[in-house]
Amino acid sequence: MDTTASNLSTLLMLAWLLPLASFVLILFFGKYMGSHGKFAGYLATGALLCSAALSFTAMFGVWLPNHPLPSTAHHTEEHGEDVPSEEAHGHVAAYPVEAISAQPVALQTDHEHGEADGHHATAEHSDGEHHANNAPPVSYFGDWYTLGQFGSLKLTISYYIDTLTVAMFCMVSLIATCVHFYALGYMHDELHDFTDPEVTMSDGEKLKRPGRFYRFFQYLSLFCFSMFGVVISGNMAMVFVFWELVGICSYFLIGFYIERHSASTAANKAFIVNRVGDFGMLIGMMALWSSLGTFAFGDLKDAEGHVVEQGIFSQLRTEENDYHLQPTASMVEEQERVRTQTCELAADEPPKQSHAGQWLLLIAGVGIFCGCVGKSAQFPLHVWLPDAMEGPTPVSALVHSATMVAAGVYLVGRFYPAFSPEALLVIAYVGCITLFVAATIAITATDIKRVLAYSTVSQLGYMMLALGLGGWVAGMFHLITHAFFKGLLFMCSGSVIHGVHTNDMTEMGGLRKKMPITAYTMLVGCLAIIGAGIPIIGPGFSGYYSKDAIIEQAWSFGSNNPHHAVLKWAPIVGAFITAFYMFRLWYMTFAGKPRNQDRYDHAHESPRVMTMPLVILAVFALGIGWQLPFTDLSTSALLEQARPVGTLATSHGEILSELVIPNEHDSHAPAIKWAAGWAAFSTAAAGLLLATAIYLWKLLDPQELKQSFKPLHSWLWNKWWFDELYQIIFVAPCMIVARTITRFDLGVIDSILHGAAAVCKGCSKVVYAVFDQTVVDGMANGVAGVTWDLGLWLRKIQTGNLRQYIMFIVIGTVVLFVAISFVQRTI
Amino acid sequence: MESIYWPTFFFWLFSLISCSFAVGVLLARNIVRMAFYLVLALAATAGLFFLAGADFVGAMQLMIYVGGTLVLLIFGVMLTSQERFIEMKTSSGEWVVALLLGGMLLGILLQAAMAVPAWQGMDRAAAEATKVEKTATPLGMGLLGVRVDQLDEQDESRRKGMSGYLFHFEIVSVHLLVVLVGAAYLARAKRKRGRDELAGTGSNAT
Amino acid sequence: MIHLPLAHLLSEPVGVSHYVMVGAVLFTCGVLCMATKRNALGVLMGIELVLNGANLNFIAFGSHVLRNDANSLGLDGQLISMFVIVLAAAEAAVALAIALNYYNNHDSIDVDRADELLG
Amino acid sequence: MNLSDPAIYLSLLVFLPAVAALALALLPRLTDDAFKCITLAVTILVFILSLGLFRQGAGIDFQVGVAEMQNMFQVDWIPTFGIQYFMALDGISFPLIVLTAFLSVLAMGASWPINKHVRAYCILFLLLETGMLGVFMALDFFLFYVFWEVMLLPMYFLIGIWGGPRREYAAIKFFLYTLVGSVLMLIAILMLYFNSDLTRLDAQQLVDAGVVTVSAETAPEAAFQQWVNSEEPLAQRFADITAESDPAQRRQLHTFNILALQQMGQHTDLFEGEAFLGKSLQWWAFILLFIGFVIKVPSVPLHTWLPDAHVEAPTPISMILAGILLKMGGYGIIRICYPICPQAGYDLAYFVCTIGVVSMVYGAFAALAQTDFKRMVAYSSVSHMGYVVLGFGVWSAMADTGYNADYWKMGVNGAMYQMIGHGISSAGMFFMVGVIYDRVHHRDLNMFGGLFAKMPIYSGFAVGIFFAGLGLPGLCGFIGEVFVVLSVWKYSYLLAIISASVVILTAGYILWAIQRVYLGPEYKGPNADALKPITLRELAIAVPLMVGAIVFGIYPNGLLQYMQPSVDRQVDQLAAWTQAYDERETASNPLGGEDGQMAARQQ
Repeated sequence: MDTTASNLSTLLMLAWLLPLASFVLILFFGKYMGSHGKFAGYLATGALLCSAALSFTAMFGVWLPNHPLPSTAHHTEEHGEDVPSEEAHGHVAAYPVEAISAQPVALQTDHEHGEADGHHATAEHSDGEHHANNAPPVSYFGDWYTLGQFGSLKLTISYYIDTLTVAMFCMVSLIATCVHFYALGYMHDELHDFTDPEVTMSDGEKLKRPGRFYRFFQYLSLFCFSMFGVVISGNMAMVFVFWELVGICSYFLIGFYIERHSASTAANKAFIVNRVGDFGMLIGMMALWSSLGTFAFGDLKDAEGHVVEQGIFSQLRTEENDYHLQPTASMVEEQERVRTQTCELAADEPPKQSHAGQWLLLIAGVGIFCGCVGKSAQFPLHVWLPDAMEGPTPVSALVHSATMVAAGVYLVGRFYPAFSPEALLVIAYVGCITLFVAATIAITATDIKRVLAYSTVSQLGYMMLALGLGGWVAGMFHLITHAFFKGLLFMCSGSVIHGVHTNDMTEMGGLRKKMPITAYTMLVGCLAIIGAGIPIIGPGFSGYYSKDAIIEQAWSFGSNNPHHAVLKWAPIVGAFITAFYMFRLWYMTFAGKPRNQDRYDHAHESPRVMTMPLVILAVFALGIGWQLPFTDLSTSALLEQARPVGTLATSHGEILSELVIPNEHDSHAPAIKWAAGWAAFSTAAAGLLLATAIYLWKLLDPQELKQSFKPLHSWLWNKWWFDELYQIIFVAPCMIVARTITRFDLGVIDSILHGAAAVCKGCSKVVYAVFDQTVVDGMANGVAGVTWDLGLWLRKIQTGNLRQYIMFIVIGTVVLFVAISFVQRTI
Repeated sequence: MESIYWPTFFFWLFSLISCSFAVGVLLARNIVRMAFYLVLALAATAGLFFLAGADFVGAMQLMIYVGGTLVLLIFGVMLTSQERFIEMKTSSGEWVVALLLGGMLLGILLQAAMAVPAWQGMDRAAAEATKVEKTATPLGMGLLGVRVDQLDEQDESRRKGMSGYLFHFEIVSVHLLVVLVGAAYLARAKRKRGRDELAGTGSNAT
Repeated sequence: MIHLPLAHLLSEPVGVSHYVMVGAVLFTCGVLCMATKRNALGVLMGIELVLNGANLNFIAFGSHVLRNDANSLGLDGQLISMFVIVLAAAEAAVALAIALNYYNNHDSIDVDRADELLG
Repeated sequence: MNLSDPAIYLSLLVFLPAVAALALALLPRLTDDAFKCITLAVTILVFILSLGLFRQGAGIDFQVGVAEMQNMFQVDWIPTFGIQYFMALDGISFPLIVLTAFLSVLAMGASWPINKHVRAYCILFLLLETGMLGVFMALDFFLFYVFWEVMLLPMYFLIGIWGGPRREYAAIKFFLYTLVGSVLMLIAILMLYFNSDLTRLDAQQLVDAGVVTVSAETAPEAAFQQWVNSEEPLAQRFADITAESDPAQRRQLHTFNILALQQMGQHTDLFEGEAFLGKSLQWWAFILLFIGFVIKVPSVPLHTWLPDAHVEAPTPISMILAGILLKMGGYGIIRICYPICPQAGYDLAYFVCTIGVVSMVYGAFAALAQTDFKRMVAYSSVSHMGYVVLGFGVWSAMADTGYNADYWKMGVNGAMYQMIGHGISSAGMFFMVGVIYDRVHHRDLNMFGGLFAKMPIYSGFAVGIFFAGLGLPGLCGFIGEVFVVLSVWKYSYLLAIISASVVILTAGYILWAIQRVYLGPEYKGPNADALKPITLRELAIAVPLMVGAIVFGIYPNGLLQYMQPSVDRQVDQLAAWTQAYDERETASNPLGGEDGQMAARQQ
């Protein structure tokens, strides 16, 4: 065991530090590495290649021989996503009728059982083996370096290695290597003096500058280093350190074209929006820190294997408590302290035992999740990601697949045992909103990279949703499959852009003939992202497995929590929209006739250094979900091995007592699988058909559609007006406050009497102008105006058109149904 | 493998026919085809009625709907079928909205249909044991005011409904009469007037 | 061994759910028909489909073959569906009359142009 | 001259600049460069002297891991008032001293562009350095005050003569502000002096106060007896007073000894008598001292001298101002306010923390709105020093946290770290502004742009330093900020949340400034031709700063090992005091007699 631990930590540390070494070398000597630092690219690529080799050695050479996966051979039809404990469900075949009839009954009893158990998780393990909690996965934890120690408090740089860590290392290094190779080709413009077509100087000339080839690879190296750092982190403090580093790398890379104002603005936006998330994360960390006094994920053991310091997880999920989540005594105290601080008057009341520590746990969980919201571009902090397209395409491919956005999902997965059911519900809702909002925006975008960007946001929403609903494996599985196909899609789009020199899909079309490799690898990516596969029995593209797992979990959750039914439907609706916009993209780009003959004529297939990574990634996008023939090795089995402690159980909310987070293995029940599988398949097929009907068969005219949905189109085209909204409610007030503060300072500089007099005079004016004229008059005028506008608007509804009235009736019915299903909770 | 249970087989057959022709009605552009599809869909529905043990209603469906109402409709089609009305296009936007809304509606309805466990059907033995009775007589008696199916009802609260449907039957009869008179009045042959005259005497025309 | 869902599908009796699902499809088709057809007669056909969908539900809920328990509508279901059929016939007659009248007056049966009530 | 004698070594360290200043004044007329070179050499010498303390095991050294005062020496200065020439080092002052010496070298290096009255400039600069070093080393309150004032005057002239267009205004403003602070401090010093009484301390406390020197072998009691019987004038007076048996007749033995005052504040009721408006003497002393120090820090609302002084001061003086002068306020709070007046500190902890948080938010907002580059950096200093005040204030060793001082230790250590980190990053930022100001002679943020293309190396360093200010991990700003912020929740979650929000604003103003100055296609302002790449001299200043920023960012233990024992010791003492105080309070014995106090102390 010890040699395993030291081998693993050494291998991964080397894999982690190699990019740093490459960064440092290029930072100091990049300029001198060949003309424009040509060899810097090779250096960075080589470092990453070594990292990948080390990671795969760690996986196949050390990890798997020591921790073999459990055999899954007898469960072929469940596409390899099973683990031995699923045998508890028996070998049930997928009979539709029986499935439908059996499921609700079973769920009902489950639910009653849960309630009968009362609100305390402790009572729950009487549910029998069906609810048996899983023990912590095999993991290695240790400290490398101490940042500071204060009494019992310790901030360290440490490692936490389990299957997930190793798998993430392999995934990140593999994709990053592909991206590096690809970038060697894509960035060749930077190898000589570069004329930036998008920057016009004041004298009307286009900007000319020396190429910055080596800088690009320098940042890429640092980026990979930071991402590896997040993955290998053994505690939250270290996560935060590398979290910030990932953020700053993205700042550099997004703002790579520093001369472009849009690029530097996008970089700023990315970093600042991420900081907003970090703000929440800091709060969550503080809540954890001051109650638990540790950030460590694992238990620190001494040479004999005795636990010296307990980590977060083992404090929150103790073995005595059957690995159920329960706040520690210190959390209960801390919450009580916060409560007395909040309401001084209530200080004398006895502490509320019912939710002891749960609120604090919720704050910590939601706080940590805030950081993930920022990094993974979840609603409401998703606004930075599409703007991040200002960076070169290899960066987009990296940011959108293996790093940065993956970091957020990864952290949710890593921190998973400490999320209370209520926090998970928050995560699920955020994911749900994100996946829907982003998917709708992607429908109208015409910039090929932006469509993909919004699709990333939407897919991240899927992952968050899955994690929030209790589908840990589903979410992480989708993270990995998505990394491959999204990396592929982005690199394909980069190849297209490289070929036609524009991002605008309205100038493309018919490129299939000019760039076949790109077109067909991208088709693989599209099919993977929509989850194409034969329903229920498989086989399918990688996305098919992960997306079906997510939808199954959503279905399972929806059956347990009828009043959160929207979480059940959102992924299905999302699947429809995803299929639609992805194939819209493919058809617009590759099918049909060229829309811009000039660009078409000059289009060409990319060089081999760019297409080879495409092919490699396409193979993975197709097959990463499959079980390796003649072995037990599959991604989902790996992830199942990594399943965090205590998450294999149905858990009940403490604050929201009706909330049930279902056991993930319940979602493989045939009834759910059948219904969810068909729902996913049919909606995706419908989306694909609609896209085909509009963009390939031209049954419906897109322009006409645009006209008939003008308001909706402009709503989506403007991305739900989020940027403008944030400008109004955050940025502008901030600047107003800032200017006010500056003016306040200057006011103090004046002689105090004079200043006071001036302030008095000013105040009265302000009262007159602002209050009298704006507020009082404005209110009166506003009420009148609103009434008038409302009347005008309502008049428009009365079109006298029979068919629209029918439409309104249908809308009314649907809304009524939804409303009733929500109201049911209160009855 | 168990043997095929034929009622189920016919159920799937009829439901497939009726659903697909209903979709056909929806998607067809030509009004004449629509009418034809509708006939088939309704006839298949009648088959479903038979399968559900409602033989009389099924027969009525065939006679009144398929035989009567639809013939009427087809007359209407023929009377108004000019070239420009046979195919009238709807805009793409409306199609998309309608399909989206319809999809949602369908989703909700299907969800509701599957929601109740008791609706999932009996097992085969029970189904085969169920005796299917002819319903024409009880229906006729019901319309005349006697509920033969509930004569031996012991439950006081249920027996209240035993008075049958005589009153309803009467109302429907009168209603039908009024409606037919009205229809005849509305559709009576009129001298076709020109547009100018119509505009001039608009208030008198109705 | 892989169990084909279809095989099992045919050997077991169907239930109310299945009828209701068929009814739902008919109903939705009818509604969509009403919403998308510009031909007045098309709208009429949509109405017929909607009524049939509803009828199917009544029959299903009243049927002893599908579900034999106390909550069944019994004969009531069939009676109501009979009334529906009769009323549908009447409605068809009147609606046709209206359509013909409209056609006579406007030389059109496009419902989109029948918006004179619009203020 | 025996350099291993602390008295000589430390005196040399402090007064070498002053002596050199005197020599410069007497020297015949030399070229400007010669003056600068001499001054630079002196500062380098001082820096080397301060580095000499790192040699472990040498004749004089600063021992790692020792929490108590080291290298202590005391010489009577004005015996009538018990004023001593009393200096020592501990983990709190030592890093600041090294920082002072370090930044003085760099600031002198940055002084090369100064061409007006060079001799006077050099003299004042050296005097300033003496004042600063003295403040950090003095342990006699009177001596402390003297150094404090010594530092003030040169600064006034440095701003007022070598500053920008509105230099007189800025200098006067700086002077008045600081003077008000000094006056308040003087009042507090006198209040404390006249209420102090050395005879109330027992043997151990006298040893802790440095009054009685003790070697490792002897017990405190024995050393005390030896001291009382010795020939020392102070000991004799002590003996005289304690000989008086009637308590009513007994006189008090006043002292300016800061360590002794700390002992009195923590272990006796000398400062607890009611002074004014129902508040105790130490409450008022704390308020007066705190205002005096907080002006220096500076915290809102007493900060408005800072932007003007920074904007008008020449670049090297800005570096000194931001890098060292601001730290004196923080140093005063940790060294004087809290240990001497613990009860007031305990009562006013929330007030102190609020001041810190308000400064953080206020400074960040103000920085966001500036269009003057230097003003923006000045306001960022206000914001960053808010962390320091907050970190000192988080008195989380309370009853409801079970007197757990760990989080408070973290806060105070973080605050100290932030002082050092900010000393590097803010000095660096001002230097970076100075570099371009020297070239283009304006500081309007909206009239820059594209500097990356014209001055790539400079821009790289500048961006690095600015990121250190932003609190990026791996650079010096991060450690302090994270330590402070993480420690606050245990004291007050509300303040913690507000203070955490500052990370957003910080990112906002720094990134926006970087975008406007360094990024973009081309330079938009006047004097574009003057934008030459960074010179070797400037590089020689930028590189040490950048190296410092990185080293302190990735190797915090390098600093913490010197600093932490002393800080922890002080926090532990205060935590123990808190517990004793709370127990006294619960025993409803508000002022506590001698007996109650003794009982509490024995627990």
